[in-house]
Amino acid sequence: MSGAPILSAFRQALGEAWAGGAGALLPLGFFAGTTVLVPLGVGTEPATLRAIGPGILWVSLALSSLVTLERVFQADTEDGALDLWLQTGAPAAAIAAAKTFAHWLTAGLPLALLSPMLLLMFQARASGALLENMGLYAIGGIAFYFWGGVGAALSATVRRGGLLISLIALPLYVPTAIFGALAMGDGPSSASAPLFLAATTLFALAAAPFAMGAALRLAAD
Amino acid sequence: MFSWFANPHRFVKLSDWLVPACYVLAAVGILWGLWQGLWIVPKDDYQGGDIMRVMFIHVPAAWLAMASYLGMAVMSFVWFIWRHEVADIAAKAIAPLGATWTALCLATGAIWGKPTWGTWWQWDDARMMSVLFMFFLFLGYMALRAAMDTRQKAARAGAILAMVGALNVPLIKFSVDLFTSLHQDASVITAEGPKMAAVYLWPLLISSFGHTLLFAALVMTFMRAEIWTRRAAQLRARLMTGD
Amino acid sequence: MSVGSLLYGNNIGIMRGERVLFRDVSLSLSPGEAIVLRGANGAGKTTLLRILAGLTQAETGEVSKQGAHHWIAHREGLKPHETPADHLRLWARAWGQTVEVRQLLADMGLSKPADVPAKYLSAGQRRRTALARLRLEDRPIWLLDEPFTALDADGKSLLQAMISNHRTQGGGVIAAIHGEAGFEFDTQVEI
Amino acid sequence: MLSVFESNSTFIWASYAVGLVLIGGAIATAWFKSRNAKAELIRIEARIQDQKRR
Repeated sequence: MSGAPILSAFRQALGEAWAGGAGALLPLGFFAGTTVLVPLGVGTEPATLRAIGPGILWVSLALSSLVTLERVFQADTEDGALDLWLQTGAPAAAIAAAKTFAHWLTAGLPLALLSPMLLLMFQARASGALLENMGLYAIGGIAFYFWGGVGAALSATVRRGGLLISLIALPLYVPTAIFGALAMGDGPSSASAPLFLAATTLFALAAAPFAMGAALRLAAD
Repeated sequence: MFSWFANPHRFVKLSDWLVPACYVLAAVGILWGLWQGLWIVPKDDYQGGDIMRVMFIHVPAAWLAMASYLGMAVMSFVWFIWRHEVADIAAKAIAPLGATWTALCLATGAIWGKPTWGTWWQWDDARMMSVLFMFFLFLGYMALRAAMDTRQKAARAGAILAMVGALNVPLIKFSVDLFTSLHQDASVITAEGPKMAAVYLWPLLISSFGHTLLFAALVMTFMRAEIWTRRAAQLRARLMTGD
Repeated sequence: MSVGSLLYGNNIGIMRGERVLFRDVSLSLSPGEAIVLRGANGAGKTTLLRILAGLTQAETGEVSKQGAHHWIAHREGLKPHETPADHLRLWARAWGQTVEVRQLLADMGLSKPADVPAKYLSAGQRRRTALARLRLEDRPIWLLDEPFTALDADGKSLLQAMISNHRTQGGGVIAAIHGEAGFEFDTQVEI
Repeated sequence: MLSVFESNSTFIWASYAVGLVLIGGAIATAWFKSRNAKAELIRIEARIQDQKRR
């Protein structure tokens, strides 16, 4: 078996993400939109905003991953592409991982890149920490996308599966959200939290593809 | 050919006497624990006085919240590997009951928390938070099964999700622990532990045992109902095709 | 298993919910043979084909194949933004083939819409694009689900020619077809 | 008859009341479910017997 089918699945998912409507603009708009709604709800006190900003961004990142993942596998089951991918001889887990990674790249990573700007709007002080946070959002986003991908694959055949994905995936987002928030806080564990965050992401990368693969085989059944 | 029914049949036979026995023993255990907990044992002033009597329902519920999720995950695993029909029926039966005891654990925890910490919901308590996320896992499991159009698909999807959840529970627990260790100012009670006086330990153990037996009896009752429902659906399908 | 058969299915049975869709279906595909699956709507022709392809798990029985297979179904596997040329290039790459895509598109009568996204194509053009995959790689077994639907007269004769050419080269075809078969076949399997 | 507590008796009784409602609900659900399932099965079996006789 060669890696050609996996690479092709990755390439198709990239093309699909860019071609589907506005590409990365859609999740970016959602991310920015949900984020800027918060100061309107909780008030504009600079100290408050500075304290909650990083956490709000984690929540927005989680939500926008759910919104973008809803269609990933659903479209594949509807147009028959999933049947073709599952017959390439490549492991279903690898196909699923390639597609999910492509979606993180087109939707998750841009959100991380946008984060310094949003944090500045939340009264964060301009410093190198903003770039560190950008890295943390990028790493944590991978875990969000992979666990969210499990929810998306499991509900690929369910009509209006978006709510189901959220219910399934949100408990799995907890460790990432917690370590992410701790890493950006100034508590005693803010030094070790980034390592835990990275470990959580590695765990997601190792475990989630198998669940996604099994779920995709089920979706095609 | 399609001989999966052989095993459920054996289960129904076994549970014919096991279920009533469990109900009776469970009633004895729970009632004795209640009587001891509410009437007999003295209040513990180190634990905030009389309020510690909530323990005799809260601790069994907490134990069952954990044990039922583990049980569901094990059953899912057994089904996934060996495709043993009864294992799937068991996993399906555990989910709503596990959610019930998990909700009981959360509710009694909140009621215990109010007079003790002065708040219904203690965000800094790792155990409460972990149990809450487990409750969500149960809900997701049930919603996913309900969304699938055949029982075979529900079994496969449910098994995958239960196993994914089981993999994540330790991680969730660990992250919540780390999160809450930052906020030590809240005085979390440490009621559990072997150092507890025997007057409390025995009623606690007996009532936990009673709750466990009641849980088992209810799971088996749900399983019997599910087996009969599936059997009826099978016969109905046969009636329609005229076999 | 009979010697030299390309595909062999034994006692295949499947349930959907509590409904037995079909049971004890056996078939064997020899080189050069064409089998047509017959049955009323909902009898399980597509499901049987999916079991043979390895997509659906059967409750009973087993399937063994000598060699790779091609899969053509109702859902063509085309993405809305994909053009026929994109589609064939993608799958040629995924299967590790180097194919002159323009020539293939011309052979399939798809020169004109070669660079039109699939969402603007007619059903017949989409079907032709899917059928072009059969020519990306030589595979002994073709599994076709209603291959003639949506094709015009030209398309039908093109597919007939492809099938007979495939069979003279020792390939086998299993097609699920409702109504007029539309091509010469040897065996009919009722479900 | 009810046990008398020095403090927090509302909270204590409330927690056991919640337990009664939740567990009682579970028991009632189990009872109804199994009764209905059994009745349905018996009904179908009778119909099949009926059909065979004809």
